[in-house]
Amino acid sequence: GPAATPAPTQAPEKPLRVAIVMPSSITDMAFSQGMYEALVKVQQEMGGPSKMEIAYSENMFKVPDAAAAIRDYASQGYDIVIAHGSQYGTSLAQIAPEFPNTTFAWGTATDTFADQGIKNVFAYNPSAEQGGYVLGTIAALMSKTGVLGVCGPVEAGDAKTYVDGFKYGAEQARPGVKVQVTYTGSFSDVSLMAAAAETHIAAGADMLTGSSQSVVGAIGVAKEKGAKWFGQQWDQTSLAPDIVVASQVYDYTSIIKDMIAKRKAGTLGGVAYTLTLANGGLTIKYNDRVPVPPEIKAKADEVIKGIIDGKINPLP
Amino acid sequence: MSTQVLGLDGRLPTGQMRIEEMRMVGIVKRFPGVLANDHVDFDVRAGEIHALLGENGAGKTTLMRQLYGLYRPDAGKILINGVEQHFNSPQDAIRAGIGMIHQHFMLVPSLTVVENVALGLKSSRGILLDLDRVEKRVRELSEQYGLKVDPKAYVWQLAVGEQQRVEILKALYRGAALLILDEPTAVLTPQEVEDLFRTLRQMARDGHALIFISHKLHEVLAISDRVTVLRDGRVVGTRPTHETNKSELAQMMVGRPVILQYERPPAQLGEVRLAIENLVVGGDRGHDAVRNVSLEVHAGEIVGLAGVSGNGQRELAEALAGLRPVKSGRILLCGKDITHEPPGARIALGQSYIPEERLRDGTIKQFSVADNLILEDHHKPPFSRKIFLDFNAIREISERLVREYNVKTPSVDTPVKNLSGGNIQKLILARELSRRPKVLIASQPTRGVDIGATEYIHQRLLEQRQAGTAILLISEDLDEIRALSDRIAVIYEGEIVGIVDGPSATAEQLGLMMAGVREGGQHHLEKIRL
Amino acid sequence: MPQRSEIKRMLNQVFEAILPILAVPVALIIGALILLLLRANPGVAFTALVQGAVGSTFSVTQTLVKATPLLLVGLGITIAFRGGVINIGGEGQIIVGALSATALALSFSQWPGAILLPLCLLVGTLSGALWGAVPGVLKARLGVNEILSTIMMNAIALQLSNYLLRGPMIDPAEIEAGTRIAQSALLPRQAWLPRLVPQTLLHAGSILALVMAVLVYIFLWRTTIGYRIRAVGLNAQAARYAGIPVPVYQALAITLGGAFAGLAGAVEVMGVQRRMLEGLSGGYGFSGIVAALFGNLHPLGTIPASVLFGGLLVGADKMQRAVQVPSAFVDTLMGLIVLFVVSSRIWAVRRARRRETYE
Amino acid sequence: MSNVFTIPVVLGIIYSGLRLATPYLYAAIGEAFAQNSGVYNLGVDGIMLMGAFSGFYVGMKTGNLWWGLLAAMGVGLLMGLLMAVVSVTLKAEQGISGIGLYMFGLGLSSLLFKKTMSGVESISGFQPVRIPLLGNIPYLGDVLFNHNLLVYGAFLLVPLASFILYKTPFGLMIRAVGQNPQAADTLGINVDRIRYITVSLGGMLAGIAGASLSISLINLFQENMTSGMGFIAIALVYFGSWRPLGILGGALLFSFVNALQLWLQVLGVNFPYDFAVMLPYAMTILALAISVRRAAMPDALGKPFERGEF
Ligand SMILES: Nc1ncnc2c1ncn2[C@@H]1O[C@H](COP(=O)(O)OP(=O)(O)OP(=O)(O)O)[C@@H](O)[C@H]1O
Ligand SMILES: Nc1ncnc2c1ncn2[C@@H]1O[C@H](COP(=O)(O)OP(=O)(O)OP(=O)(O)O)[C@@H](O)[C@H]1O
Ligand SMILES: [Mg+2]
Ligand SMILES: [Mg+2]
Repeated sequence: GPAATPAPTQAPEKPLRVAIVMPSSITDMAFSQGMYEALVKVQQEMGGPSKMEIAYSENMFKVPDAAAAIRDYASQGYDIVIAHGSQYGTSLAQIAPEFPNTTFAWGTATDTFADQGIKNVFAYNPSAEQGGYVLGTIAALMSKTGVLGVCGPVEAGDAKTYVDGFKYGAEQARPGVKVQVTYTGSFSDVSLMAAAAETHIAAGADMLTGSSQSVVGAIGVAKEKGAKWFGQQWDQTSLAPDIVVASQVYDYTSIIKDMIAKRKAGTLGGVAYTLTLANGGLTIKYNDRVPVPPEIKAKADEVIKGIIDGKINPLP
Repeated sequence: MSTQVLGLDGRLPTGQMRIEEMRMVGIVKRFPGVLANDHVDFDVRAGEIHALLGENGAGKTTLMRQLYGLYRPDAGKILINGVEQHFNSPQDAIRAGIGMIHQHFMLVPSLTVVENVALGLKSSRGILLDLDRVEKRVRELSEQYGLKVDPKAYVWQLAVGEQQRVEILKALYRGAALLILDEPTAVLTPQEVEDLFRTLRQMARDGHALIFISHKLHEVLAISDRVTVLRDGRVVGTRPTHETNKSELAQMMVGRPVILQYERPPAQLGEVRLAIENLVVGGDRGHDAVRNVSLEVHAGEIVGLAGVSGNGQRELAEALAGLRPVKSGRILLCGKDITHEPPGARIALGQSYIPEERLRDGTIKQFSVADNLILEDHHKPPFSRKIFLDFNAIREISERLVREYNVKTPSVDTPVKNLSGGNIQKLILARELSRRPKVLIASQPTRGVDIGATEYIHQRLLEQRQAGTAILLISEDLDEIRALSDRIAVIYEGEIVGIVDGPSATAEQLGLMMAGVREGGQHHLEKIRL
Repeated sequence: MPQRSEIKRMLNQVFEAILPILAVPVALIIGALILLLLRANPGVAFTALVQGAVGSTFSVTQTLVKATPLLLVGLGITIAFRGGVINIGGEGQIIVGALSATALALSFSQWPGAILLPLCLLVGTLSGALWGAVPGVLKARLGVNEILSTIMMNAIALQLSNYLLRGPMIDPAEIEAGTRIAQSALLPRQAWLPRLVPQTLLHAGSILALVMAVLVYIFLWRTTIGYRIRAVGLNAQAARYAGIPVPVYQALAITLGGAFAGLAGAVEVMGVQRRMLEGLSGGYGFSGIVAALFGNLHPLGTIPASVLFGGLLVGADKMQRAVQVPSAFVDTLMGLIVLFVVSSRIWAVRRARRRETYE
Repeated sequence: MSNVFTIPVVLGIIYSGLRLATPYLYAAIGEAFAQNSGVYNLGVDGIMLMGAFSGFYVGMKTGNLWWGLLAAMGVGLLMGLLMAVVSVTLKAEQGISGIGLYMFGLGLSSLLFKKTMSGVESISGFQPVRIPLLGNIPYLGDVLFNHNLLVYGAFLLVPLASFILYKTPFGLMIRAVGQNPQAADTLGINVDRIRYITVSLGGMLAGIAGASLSISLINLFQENMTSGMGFIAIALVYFGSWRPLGILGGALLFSFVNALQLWLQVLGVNFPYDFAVMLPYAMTILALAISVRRAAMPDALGKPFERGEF
């Protein structure tokens, strides 16, 4: 949807107030940073802090703390309160009815609690497997060794769907390709993640990917050893410009803008967004410094198109 | 201050300058609730052994800790060779030529003898340890002063007597011209005491100044040149040793005449309560510390176990208490085989135990007097009903026991750590005896306890005997053993070398047995006895 | 006269007890300096802190919600420390307590609440106890240091939880929706601990925790078992001589410690989250240690300590929102407070000693 | 899965294991110094984080990794000093002050990171240095003798620490102070000063441990990037019975098993990875449980020293 065009003639409008509660930090190069930066981007588009005010609470990995924060923002009159963590759902379902004039957004999730009669909650969920499939395709075709390494944190959430898509995409693009998957059991253990990347490389992998904030460790190793990297959740090129081939980037700007628009139009919730390649919620970002051979790029575009058209199912 | 220069150039054989005279003047030291030293004057000269006597808590250790720089006096001054000293730490005192052998040894058990000696000293090799060099010097010193010890042994492997020699070596190595010995004989055997005295006399002859603290009057009379008696932190008086005697000193210490001889009615022997059969117990160093020991103790008798320390007494006592596994043989308590039972089972059967290390093993020092009195029987009536403690009963009984056993404490709620050693021992005695034990094992019950309390404890043990308890008295104090025992077993290198009738046993006879019938044993003992 | 000195003594004791709390402002001053460096207004920040902790009914309940697991874990820590064992395994014990309560509630979701609810609490407690018993028995039988084993058990519990929550115990709805969040299904309603104040998270678990604090006090100071645990903790050697089987009581102490952490986990699941999810232990295993030590390792002292600490945590979150400083500031401030409070103990001790000397 | 232990796998395990062990070695040996003198510092993880941040930040700003390392050492030293003031001079309960220090370090490192940097950035860390001759040994040369300086440093620290503890007068004092501070005191050793030195030294080494992550192994800083490594390091001190060699054994066991479990996953050995991840923790407990050893814990560990408390 288009961004709300401000009425130029009216008296100074009160800024839109948006608050977000996140389980990790706004600089995690992954889940939370994705949402936070999207908000900042929308803010800039709208004309800065005078038009849109952003408040955030980061590292709210304890659900009661997050619940308190959500409630606090709502009672302070924030227009939109984003509960950016699937674990916040139960609390949100209790808080949302108390503040019927507030818009809540919850992700990653697919439930807007409409069945509970709640009307002011949006939900959003990335179809991480889609980009996973695309990146898997590119990695498989670019690999010289035919071995790909995946550095997973915990086999759950979008980490799992991404990995499943990546693996499936790779196998479809190049039968016989070997996709090695490891999990460290932690979202934050950078050092073990680095060791996982080392292990993949030692076992022949020349294309690596992974998910969660701890992959920065793996990227460091890939850089040192000259393996290529595929990013997930956030464009990780800046960390290692010479080896990041492409990243699947979660782009929340469109859904944020859409929620704002819907709110202006009087709809406070009830929509479950899915971030997909089709709606631009997911994008594949290439890094110019690591060129992808044209034929592979073409293949990737084809795959993207297939997914958008629904001809390709990114999960087995 | 006149300092008379004796000897050649005022130096000791160790090369250290002599301390001709050390004077403490008007020393005052306060602790929470206690005036530990109240204007104490005290002095010692080169070549002299000056004994310091006093009951538990009289303030002896406190006075000496000030001389050694561990505490700072609240008032008063310390002069060495007429020059006033300001010790802020032991380092200062050590530099001034003072050494101290502490009541509780100050050794690091996990280090070797040489390492303990070298501790804190500058190494001749800079950042590298020069243990070889230290070892050489240790050997020289131990030669010179007759202090036999293996420099390479770990301290935990050493018997107490040896540990004490390490302490003396430490002080000598640091060039002590004045040596303080705080109750150095409390843990020593007659043989070891005699060796120590020989060393001390030689040191005095060489020009060292020595301060000697002991509760044992005969030792003080045997070794010292002068005696100073402290009571409640004040000096009662100073006497040249040859002008005083046991009963005068005892009276000065306690403030009343002390009985040194006990009435002992003949034993009324009952059934065998404790039977030890062919017992073998392992020691800490992998050897058999107790070898094939058999012994019976009847109701109504005191069996004394005499022996030089380190001959298996401790291991035997621990095996009897259930604290150390038995390799073979049996222990029967009131006819029941308890060889492999835990301590609790033995206590339940009516065994009481007075451990050697009373502060460490006998009490929980942060607990109150009352809580310590119920340590063994807290789970039984009258102290508890079901799983709940009965505070009224506990208080009532504790207060009665404190009164009955003459434990000096502000209240039964006072933490035991604030009690003096003698009072702690009385408290343990109160706990163990009030249980009306069938069998009592008493390990060194009066070690380090002043004569007033010793007398008291002895009386209580005899009463208990009259009441029909079977008592095994383990002690290295021959006076004690002879005064109390109906029969005396002597242990040597883990074996019982003989059992003799108590009242008729002579010191000579026991001495020979304790020495494993070694040449000269009789001679040694006579010298100490005086 | 005795009356007056009695009162004076009590006043002194009270003063010594609150002296450490006076250290909090000192830490806050340093916190204020950091805030200034972060270009935030300390006045606004600290007002928000207080408001966040006690400013409204909701914030008070929030403080209590937070204090509840702190208190329960703190009680367990108290028992363990009193028994002379250092239990750093709170995190793991919370997790297994929560996991097992969840598993039970979900497996027997048709059972009536009168049976299911207490049973879930019990099972949570027992599994926490089991998680504590492992290091306990390892220490008792094999002499394995409990600091080592409890740290390791935390990691193991975490992985166990990861495994169960992404596999066997995952909410079927998560698989259906394809979101695959590692969390269990919602517990059946009858296994929810009732809310005490509507529209808040305050739940009956808080009352349970208070009752437990009193029970632990009675247990430690009025029962023979508690007496033994304290004896073992203060002087294991003397306890052994007195016939108390030391290893048994050490193992018992750490097992009980685990039991309380397990209960905290169950309570957190049944009272707050109502489903098992990642990060549920939320560091309470560590902050519970701090609460217990603030409370002088006394069950009753742990009550105000956990409320204080809970309030600080809740208030600090509010402060973060009010002046928009990174959440890391909260950790920094908490660390400072802990350091200052623990350091200030010495003045209380010195004061007590001086008083004894001159009284 | 008969082909698990092929030569490349074993070499891979050794290579990764050595790298994984590096931060643990620094932190645990530092902690061993403190503990041998009677102070346990639970704040290691917080110090590591501060070390990691300052090492990274200074290294990045100056463009000189050595300055970064120096900064990490300095910051670690200061944090150790803080711990010493609190636990030695102010005689605070060591467990709680350590946890306070941990929270402080965790918070402050993130705070500084947030305030000074816009996000995670990476730098080029210490480069591998192939040791002449040894580095050319077939197979082993690559995995053993082609690491960066901080990795070598960690392993050289083991004999160095052993040497200090067991061969120098200073080490003798450390051990004496930890075993029997009263005895040391009566010999004129300044117990508090020794503890200040060891706790600060421990802090400095924890700082290096953190820097080893941020400027030598992973080459970036991220909030809470140690994710509890400091606590494992403390556990390793207990595992190693307070001896550097024992700690080396523990750190290698832990790291090799960790490397092994990653290999098991890579090779597709078919069991839930959660259990693979548990392996190093379980193995560490197990190794301690089956090896019967004399308790070597310093007697005075955790007890503040006060003269006269006999
Ligand atoms: N560190 C201390 N703190 C408090 N009070 C102390 C301290 N040291 C000694 N006291 C008290 O000072 C008094 C004198 O004690 P001191 O140790 O000097 O006695 P002592 O003569 O050596 O006794 P003993 O014969 O038992 O060794 C005692 O009442 C004791 O309780
Ligand atoms: N911190 C303290 N507070 C109060 N009193 C103390 C303290 N430390 C020691 N004391 C007291 O100091 C005195 C001397 O202590 P010490 O350890 O020398 O015991 P003791 O009475 O000499 O017994 P023993 O010689 O059998 O060991 C004792 O009375 C003891 O209670
Ligand atoms: Mg004394
Ligand atoms: Mg004494």
